[in-house]
Amino acid sequence: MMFAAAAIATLVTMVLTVYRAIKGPTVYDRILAVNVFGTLTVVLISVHGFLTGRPEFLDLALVYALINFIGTIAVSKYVEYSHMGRPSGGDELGDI
Amino acid sequence: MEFPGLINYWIVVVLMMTGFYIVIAHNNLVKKIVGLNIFQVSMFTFYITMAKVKGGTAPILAEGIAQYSNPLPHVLILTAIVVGVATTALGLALVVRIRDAYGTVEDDEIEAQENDR
Amino acid sequence: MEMLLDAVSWLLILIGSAFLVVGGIGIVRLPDVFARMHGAGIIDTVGTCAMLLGLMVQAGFTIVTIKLVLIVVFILFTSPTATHALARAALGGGARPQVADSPADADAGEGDSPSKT
Amino acid sequence: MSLMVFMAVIGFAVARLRNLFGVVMLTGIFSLTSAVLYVVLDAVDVAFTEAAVGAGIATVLMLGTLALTTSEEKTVSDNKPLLALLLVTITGAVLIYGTLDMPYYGDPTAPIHHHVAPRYLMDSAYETGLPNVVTSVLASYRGYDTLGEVFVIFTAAAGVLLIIGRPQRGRRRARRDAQWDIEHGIRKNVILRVVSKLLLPMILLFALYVQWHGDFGPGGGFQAGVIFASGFILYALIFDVDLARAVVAPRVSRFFLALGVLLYGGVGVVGALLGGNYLDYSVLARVPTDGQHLGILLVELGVGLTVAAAMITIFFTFASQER
Repeated sequence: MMFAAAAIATLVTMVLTVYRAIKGPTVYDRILAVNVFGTLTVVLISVHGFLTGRPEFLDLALVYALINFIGTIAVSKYVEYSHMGRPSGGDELGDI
Repeated sequence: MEFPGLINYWIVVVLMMTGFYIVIAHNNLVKKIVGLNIFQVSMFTFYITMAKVKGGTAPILAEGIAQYSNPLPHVLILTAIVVGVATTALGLALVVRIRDAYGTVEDDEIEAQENDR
Repeated sequence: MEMLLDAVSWLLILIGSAFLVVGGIGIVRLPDVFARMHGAGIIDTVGTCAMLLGLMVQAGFTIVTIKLVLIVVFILFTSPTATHALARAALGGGARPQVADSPADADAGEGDSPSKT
Repeated sequence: MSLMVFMAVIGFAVARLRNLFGVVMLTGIFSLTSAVLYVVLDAVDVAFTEAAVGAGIATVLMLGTLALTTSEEKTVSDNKPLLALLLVTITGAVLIYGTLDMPYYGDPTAPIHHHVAPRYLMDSAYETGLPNVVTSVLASYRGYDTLGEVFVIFTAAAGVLLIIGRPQRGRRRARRDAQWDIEHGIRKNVILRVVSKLLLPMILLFALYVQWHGDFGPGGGFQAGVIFASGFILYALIFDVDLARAVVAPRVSRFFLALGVLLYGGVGVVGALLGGNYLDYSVLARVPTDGQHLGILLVELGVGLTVAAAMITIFFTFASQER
């Protein structure tokens, strides 16, 4: 019951985040949304473990806690320094 | 949860259609690879939904659990995911190479250049 | 004792859920990236931590709790860092924080203001 | 609940028709969602793999390609979409017609659950002595399959090397860029540097944990390899690709790439020499269960080595491209 409530709250937040990821408007909003979505995934996986009564699969959530970071860093780096070594017209950040 | 029992397959089909559509209708090669990825994920989901048994849990044996989901599709898909990313990398490498050779990654522009020769 | 633990974890999970949803609304409703980061911050810190703390109370002293602690620690390390990197990228990429009265303030605060505290 | 996640998946899938950068971001979310979905559907190991792959490597590779090509898609051309739409709709309709004969979701009497799966579930505990059925099926019962997959990964890495891995031109420019990077780039960012230094050993340690714990919980060679490679990718991202290449020389990663496959095949050969079938580990030790343990451990190590080396090789090849 308690876990179900938690899962539903997480899902609702996920939906909100996804709305932001799809809507944009800038590329940074999307990165932010993906980052938050990763955190929410961690929460949801943990909660689901308790919900089904087998909470020993938290390794998965641990992976996300560690690895999700890499994606965000990569994106930020790419966006921030993509003008480097790009011959022409590279300065636009590639988002409408 | 008590939905018509086939809806998961339909969703997989819709997902697959999306991927397929992207592969055919878009000219950008990177986008095509993304489409292939979606297609691939839809297949993965298909296998995994087939493996699910109602009332079962993850196939890691433990005391006092009688019903497990089917482990075989899990094995197949587990390896397929890693292989998938490797082949995606190969495809992306090809795209990069094509960009070097033609200066564009748009399918129709490449075709136009080919025809000009 | 059992009752007390249950009540505590209920409370924590409810707090966590509330903050998650509030953060989500913030992400949707706030006007620009920098403002939205506040919503993300709420989700990443208070929401997640309260939620996982509630789970910890449920789990008791087992390996599960240790893993949950690790998860909390990692999230507390990574997500502010990621947000920081993102804020830098956004500033470098030309996005400017929306400021209520004068746009000059925005220029003055450029550079290191998001990185410190 | 699974349905809701499903719905979300479609949501993005439709919303995918966008600019390439947004597409990559959405792919990230897509992969996160599918991982949750796999957890809900009890496929913990699969979700683990998806987590390791989708969150880090896939995104990074896509971005690498975008950086090397273009991040803007040209507008879709004129009359093609209609035709494509028609084709896709027909295919979808046919497939949906096909699903009408499928067993219902979660039906325990579905044929798939009655062929070999019961044997794996019932007997693997006695035959291999491992609680994680997925691992024992992966490494022991269906060892040939996995060997094939490892070969595919090996080949893919080799292919990437062949296609874009030639010695780069314009070294001087690369060095100048590196200089620029040191002065202005991401390396100046103290926060990032400190945090990733803290995180890096954790990631590598965790990868090793996943590798050796894979027999008992979710995890195994594939996941561990990807996580291990992610650690190096993080290093290369924060510091410098050249620096990272100095840590793991291309020669080294290529060596391990081959070594993993060799180890896998070698275990099979040793088994064959000791009188068993190829990839039958029961003969490796006096007690068959111990032999299985040893064999699975070695095979998983081989898989882990190959996957890690392949991912590192692929990433470095992409990252050190000149354009």
